[in-house]
Amino acid sequence: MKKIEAIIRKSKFDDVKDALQEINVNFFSYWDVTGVGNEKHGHVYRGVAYSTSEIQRRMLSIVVSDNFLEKTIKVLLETAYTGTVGDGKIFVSTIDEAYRIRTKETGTTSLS
Amino acid sequence: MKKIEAIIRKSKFDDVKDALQEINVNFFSYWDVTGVGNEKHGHVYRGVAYSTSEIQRRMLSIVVSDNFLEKTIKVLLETAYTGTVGDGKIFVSTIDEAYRIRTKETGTTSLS
Amino acid sequence: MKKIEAIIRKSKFDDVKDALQEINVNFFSYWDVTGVGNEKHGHVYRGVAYSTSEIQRRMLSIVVSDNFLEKTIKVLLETAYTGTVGDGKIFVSTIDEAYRIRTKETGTTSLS
Amino acid sequence: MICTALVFIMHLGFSLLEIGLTRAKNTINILFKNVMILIIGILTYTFVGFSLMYPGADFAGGLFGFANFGLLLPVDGLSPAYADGHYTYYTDFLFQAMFAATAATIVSGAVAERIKLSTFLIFSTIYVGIIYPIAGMWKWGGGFLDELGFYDFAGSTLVHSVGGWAAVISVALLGPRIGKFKDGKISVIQGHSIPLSTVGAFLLWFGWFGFNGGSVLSADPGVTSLVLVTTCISAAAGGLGAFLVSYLRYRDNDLSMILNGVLGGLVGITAGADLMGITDAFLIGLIAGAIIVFSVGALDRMKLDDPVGAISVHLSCGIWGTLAVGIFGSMAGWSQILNQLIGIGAIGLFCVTSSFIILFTLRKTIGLRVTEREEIEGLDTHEHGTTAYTALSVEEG
Amino acid sequence: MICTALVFIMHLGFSLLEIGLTRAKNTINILFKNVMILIIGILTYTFVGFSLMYPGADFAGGLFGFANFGLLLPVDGLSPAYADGHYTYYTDFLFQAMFAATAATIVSGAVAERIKLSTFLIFSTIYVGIIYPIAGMWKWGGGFLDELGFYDFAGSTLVHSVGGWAAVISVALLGPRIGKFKDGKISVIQGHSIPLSTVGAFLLWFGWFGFNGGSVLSADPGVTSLVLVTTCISAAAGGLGAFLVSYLRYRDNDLSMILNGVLGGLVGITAGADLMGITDAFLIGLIAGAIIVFSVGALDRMKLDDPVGAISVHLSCGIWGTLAVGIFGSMAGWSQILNQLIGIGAIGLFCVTSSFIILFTLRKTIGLRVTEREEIEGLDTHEHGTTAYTALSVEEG
Amino acid sequence: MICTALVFIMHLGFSLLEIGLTRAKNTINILFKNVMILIIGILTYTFVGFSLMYPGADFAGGLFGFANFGLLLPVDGLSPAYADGHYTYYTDFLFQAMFAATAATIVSGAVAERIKLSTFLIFSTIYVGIIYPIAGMWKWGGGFLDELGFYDFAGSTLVHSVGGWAAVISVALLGPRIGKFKDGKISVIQGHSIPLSTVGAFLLWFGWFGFNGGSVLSADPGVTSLVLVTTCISAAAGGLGAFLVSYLRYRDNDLSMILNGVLGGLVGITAGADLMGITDAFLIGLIAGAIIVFSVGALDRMKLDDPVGAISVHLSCGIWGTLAVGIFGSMAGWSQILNQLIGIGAIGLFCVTSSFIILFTLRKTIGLRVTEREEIEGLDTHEHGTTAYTALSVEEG
Ligand SMILES: Nc1ncnc2c1ncn2[C@@H]1O[C@H](COP(=O)(O)OP(=O)(O)O)[C@@H](O)[C@H]1O
Ligand SMILES: Nc1ncnc2c1ncn2[C@@H]1O[C@H](COP(=O)(O)OP(=O)(O)O)[C@@H](O)[C@H]1O
Ligand SMILES: Nc1ncnc2c1ncn2[C@@H]1O[C@H](COP(=O)(O)OP(=O)(O)O)[C@@H](O)[C@H]1O
Repeated sequence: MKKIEAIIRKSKFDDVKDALQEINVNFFSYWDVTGVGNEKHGHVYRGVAYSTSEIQRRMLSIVVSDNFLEKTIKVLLETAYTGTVGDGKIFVSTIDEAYRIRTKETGTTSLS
Repeated sequence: MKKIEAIIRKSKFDDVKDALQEINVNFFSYWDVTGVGNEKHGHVYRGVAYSTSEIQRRMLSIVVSDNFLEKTIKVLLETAYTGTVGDGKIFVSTIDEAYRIRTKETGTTSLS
Repeated sequence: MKKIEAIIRKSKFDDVKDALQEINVNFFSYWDVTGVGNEKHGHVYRGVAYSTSEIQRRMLSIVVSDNFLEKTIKVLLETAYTGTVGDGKIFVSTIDEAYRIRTKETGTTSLS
Repeated sequence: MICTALVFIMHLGFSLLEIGLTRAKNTINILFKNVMILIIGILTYTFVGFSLMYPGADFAGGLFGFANFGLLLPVDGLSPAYADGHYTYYTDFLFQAMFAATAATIVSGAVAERIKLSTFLIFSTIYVGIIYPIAGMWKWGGGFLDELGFYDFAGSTLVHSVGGWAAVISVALLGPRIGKFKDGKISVIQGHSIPLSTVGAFLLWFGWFGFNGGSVLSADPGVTSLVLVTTCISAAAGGLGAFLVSYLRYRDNDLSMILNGVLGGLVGITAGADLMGITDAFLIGLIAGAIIVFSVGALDRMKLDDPVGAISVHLSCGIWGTLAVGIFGSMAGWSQILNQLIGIGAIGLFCVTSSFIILFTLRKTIGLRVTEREEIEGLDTHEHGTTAYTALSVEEG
Repeated sequence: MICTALVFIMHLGFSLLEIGLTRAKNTINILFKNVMILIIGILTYTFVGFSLMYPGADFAGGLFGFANFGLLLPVDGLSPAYADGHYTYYTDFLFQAMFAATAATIVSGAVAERIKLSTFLIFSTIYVGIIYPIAGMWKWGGGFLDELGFYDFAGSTLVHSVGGWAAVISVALLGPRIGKFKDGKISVIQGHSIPLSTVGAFLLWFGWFGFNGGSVLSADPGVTSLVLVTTCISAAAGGLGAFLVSYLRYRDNDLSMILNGVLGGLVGITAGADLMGITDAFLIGLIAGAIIVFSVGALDRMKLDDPVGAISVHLSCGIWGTLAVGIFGSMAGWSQILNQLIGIGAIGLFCVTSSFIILFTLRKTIGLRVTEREEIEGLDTHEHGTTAYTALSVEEG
Repeated sequence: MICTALVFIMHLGFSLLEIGLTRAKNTINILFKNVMILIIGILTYTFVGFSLMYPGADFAGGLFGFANFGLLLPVDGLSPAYADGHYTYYTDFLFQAMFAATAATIVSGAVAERIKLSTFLIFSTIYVGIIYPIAGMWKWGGGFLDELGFYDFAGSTLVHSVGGWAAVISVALLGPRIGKFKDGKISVIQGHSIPLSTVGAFLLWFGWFGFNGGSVLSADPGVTSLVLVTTCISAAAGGLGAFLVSYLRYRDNDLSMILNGVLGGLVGITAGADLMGITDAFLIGLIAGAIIVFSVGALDRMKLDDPVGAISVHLSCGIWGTLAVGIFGSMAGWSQILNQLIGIGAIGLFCVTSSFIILFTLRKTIGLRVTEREEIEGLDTHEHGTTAYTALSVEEG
């Protein structure tokens, strides 16, 4: 099993969610993070112009079985894309074991 | 060392926390996430009935030494349980190294 | 590639960020978590004195290439340090793959 | 004079109600709009509107009249002799100026979260500066509706419907917010803070004491106290009506609906607050509350996206309240109903036409709507370069 | 009439104070309760309460009287001649109606976060519609306490204690919130927004200008101004008292305590606001502030869980204020103290008994408390199907 | 009397404006300060200030006079005969007491997020109890400035500049917040809630109806209505001015600047609200709005860190407003400008000197600033042991 952590634009979230739904990845958790990266935003506050690289992003954590990995990544890369700096990152890591609390199942069957 | 990520019902958090305390796992970090999964909630808002699968959950991140792993999982499976859809998941992954900033200790002694 | 998860004092965040910038680690994501650990805070609320170990922390998630790992850890250990209980933890784990959504690059070049 | 202050605070009420029922990413934009409306409203009314609305005997026709630019203090304007000992020229003006901005604020709620700031400000300026005073003059300025016998005590039609009609037209021309009607289904876009909305509704109710109470204009304690009682009972009944209907229909204790119901009751009683008895007021409010619930549902089905329920509250209940003058209370009767209908129709036609023309022109020129990207990412970031809330989480340790 | 509006806004003050001191998950529920109380309060008072409270000479006994259902405009009700040139029948009614709902709002605070919505609404209806007017009639309606010489200017006992007693009984019958007293230890359940509470307290203070100022009823400038000064000084002294005591006792600058102290000072002065001098008012407030701190602590130790301090503010300080009429100011004296004690006792007995009977009946029938699951997960999700705040974080990028 | 209540609510306005423009971690601290200032202000003014400010003919010199401790009811104080039939002694006192605390509240905004609570409270007590009344006495108490012909209707100088000068001095002595001027660059420290600030500004505007309206003191409807109109127009023009200038200069629709502009317009008109015509008021406001934008920029460049813009609003616009009395309206003329300048200078000198002495002494003794750690971690945790918002996220599932 793999954990996919995707850091995407908040404005792309709805599209990503719908696309994941279509490939039956309708189980994940998300929360909002602040991202530091290449993208910069210029602002003016009370007459002081400033630019910040701290931008609100949404972090999605999706644990999938190995054979779902590829297509999930593909969907993410496609739907979170705008082409401008700041589209975000996807990180993949390994999960040793998974449990569904309700049924005490383990392994890939516990994921969905 | 293992990292346990548990996604549980917020209403079960107090019970889980007390139970972890009893087995001396009184060090972890948590934050609130939105979960997408099997559970659905029906709502009415200004006359429009709708159902959403986005439900508030609490994410617990607990790094434990290998010999604590089993009993921590056991406690989590027991105390976060209600038996209805949406009880949540537990994911286990491997941690390569851990540091306590205050003492610069590494390894399992740095965990508690 | 390695993922560094650092749980630090919020009041140290600005220092840490500046120090990371100096070693060119200017890409990471962070969010606020509640930490349970050794540190306790005493409070009085409406005449009831109580002490809690639930303290606001900031979680930094930084994915770096293997040869950046050591110096990033070093900077974190130094700048997040105050010497009093509750300075926080650093956890390192392995990332299997990384993607930059904008360019579809993978591997270490996608990190910065 | 106190009433002026109370009507003033209604603008805060509107603003809070509106931001509470919309999303956090557009909060500053909405506040900005409302603050600017108030500023523009007061200033245009000073320089143009008041003279258009109350041209005085010398300049008025039945349909249109204009006294002069700016304010011109009449001979005895500074002493209460101006109005038979009741109030002064300036008191009169300021009270009216506070009313004026209301019409635009109503529109603001309906078009929230997608209209271009500049477009909206231009529209408001024209509407508050010219359209509203002309419509108002037809009745309050002694125009043809007044002669006809049309009755509108404090503006169910002259203020609320005037705003409401413009709201309908702009919502229709603008289209719904992205995501509101997905694949033909009605989605829910929740407001971000019910407490703020509740505060807003309370302040509106509070301000309405001034709105209706002050409209007695004479400060005659008898009539004023009656007006306040009918106002209050109708508001309460409106809340009750909305509660009952929405509970029976949806099995849901929906606070935002009750708040809309209270406002509906307030709008409903406004046309005849000085004519009604206790039971009349109760019934008017109760029905207004029910109308709200049905109207909100109907607008959704018509794919008119009104985030805060402004059309239901101000237009539907405004019409109902105006009609109610012919149904309940001391003026009831078929001929009055007819008069009321003529008034509603005339004002409606005028407002619909004029706001259509203005908005259509604006659409062809500078455009009505923000870009899709701006809408999705939030107007605050794009038009104001900042966000309403930063770092709500509190630092510790 | 203005005072009516000010008293009205106190309801907003109560609501905000209450949601600020409770948890976010129950916010809508609390707002819903408070809005409904206001609506129900106004309506029942219209149809039943006012006649019960002011039966007038023809219908009254010393203990109980009833004029008629609904409002019946007396012959000269619309002119100020109704009350010797001071105010009209309707002004009088509306002002009283705003008071009535207060009694239930006080209870609302104490039972927050665990009472069943329907139960609470039924209880409020009965309490506001019947119990409160009967108690009020004993004094203000010319009943036996009035004949006795009991003095309560604006309701330390008649409004605040009436609410406070019901609060004690309901808290006792309901039991504490889950988690408040764990393993015999007192836990802390923090409110979710101190700023909202502060706004609430300010609005209450603001409204109190109307509450006490309006209770002069005659609008005599001399007495009214004195009343406002004593009210204000006592409020400030209440805040100071609470600050000093809580600082000395707990070494803590606790804002919520100071806010309670201010309210305590306000409640304390209410019974004798027109009798006191500057120093009297200062002392009454100071002591009220101190009482608050001790009372909050004592209730906790008695395992009575009152999330917002309603009992301390309204009951403890209500009693203190009523007694203070016999201790300070122009009516001071042993016989007056006795009269005050009789009044406190009579009203207390009546309220305790009646609210016990009502609540006990409700407990046996539909139940008082929500289920454990509902309480833990929050009343908003369960009773209202939504939450107060959504997505506070702001979208960008 | 109503005006007193309106001025009272301004304190809530100040508090909200201030917490909205500062960070969440210091919210309770700021609210605490503001509540305590109000309490202390009312009490010290009762016992010392009023007698210092209005010593009455028997005790006054041109520079300094003192009647007696506490309030001493004059012979006819309870009847309106006290002031030729216009208001009573107590009304007068309470209205003035509400003003007094304002001066300290202004300072509070400027020193927010870094001053020690105890230091600030001591400073406020002295400033409100002694300095403010002495300065006020020079003009309103019949002192030498009054004899000179200096004019200040409702306190552009006597209230706002008095606060503003103290704000400058304390900001200079305190130094900027950590992180405001990093490596010689001006950083941005955003406030945490624009909506709260907007509510604050609205309430201030609302309260200003009472502030200026009440300062007519005679309740003469002619003058009062004029005053309200000029006040309102100047406020709107202030907002417009700030909007135009900040848009042209920074291409930014900055709401917080507009809010400051509105307040600037209000402060600007305060000195001559009863002397100006419509156009005068408009120009005064417009210029005040422009001044705000430049002043905020200038202070930043001078490395004076004023989180809420208090100095720009109250001092810059206070001076402007006082001068404007000599430039616009019925008193305009070179000799009046001179008189105004003398007044501004005299009061400025006095306030600067006295606040420097007090603050310098405090710095040497108990210290002005919290420790660096406290500042970074937030004053709420350290001085109040709690945080303003807990668990804003709402529980479900
Ligand atoms: N190495 C990293 N570790 C963790 N988060 C990262 C890392 N690099 C980028 N991010 C996240 O991805 C977001 C987008 O990255 P950014 O560099 O701005 O754009 P792009 O990916 O288009 O070059 C950042 O705001 C940050 O949240
Ligand atoms: N594969 C997954 N990856 C990440 N989070 C998951 C995953 N599956 C479930 N979750 C989280 O667990 C929560 C509960 O899961 P759900 O499917 O609703 O119930 P159950 O586990 O009882 O079948 C979800 O709301 C989501 O937050
Ligand atoms: N094993 C763990 N897993 C996850 N988070 C941890 C763990 N141990 C500590 N933490 C986090 O680190 C923070 C600081 O730890 P604490 O024990 O209080 O201080 P110290 O590290 O100085 O002993 C905690 O508040 C918690 O958020």
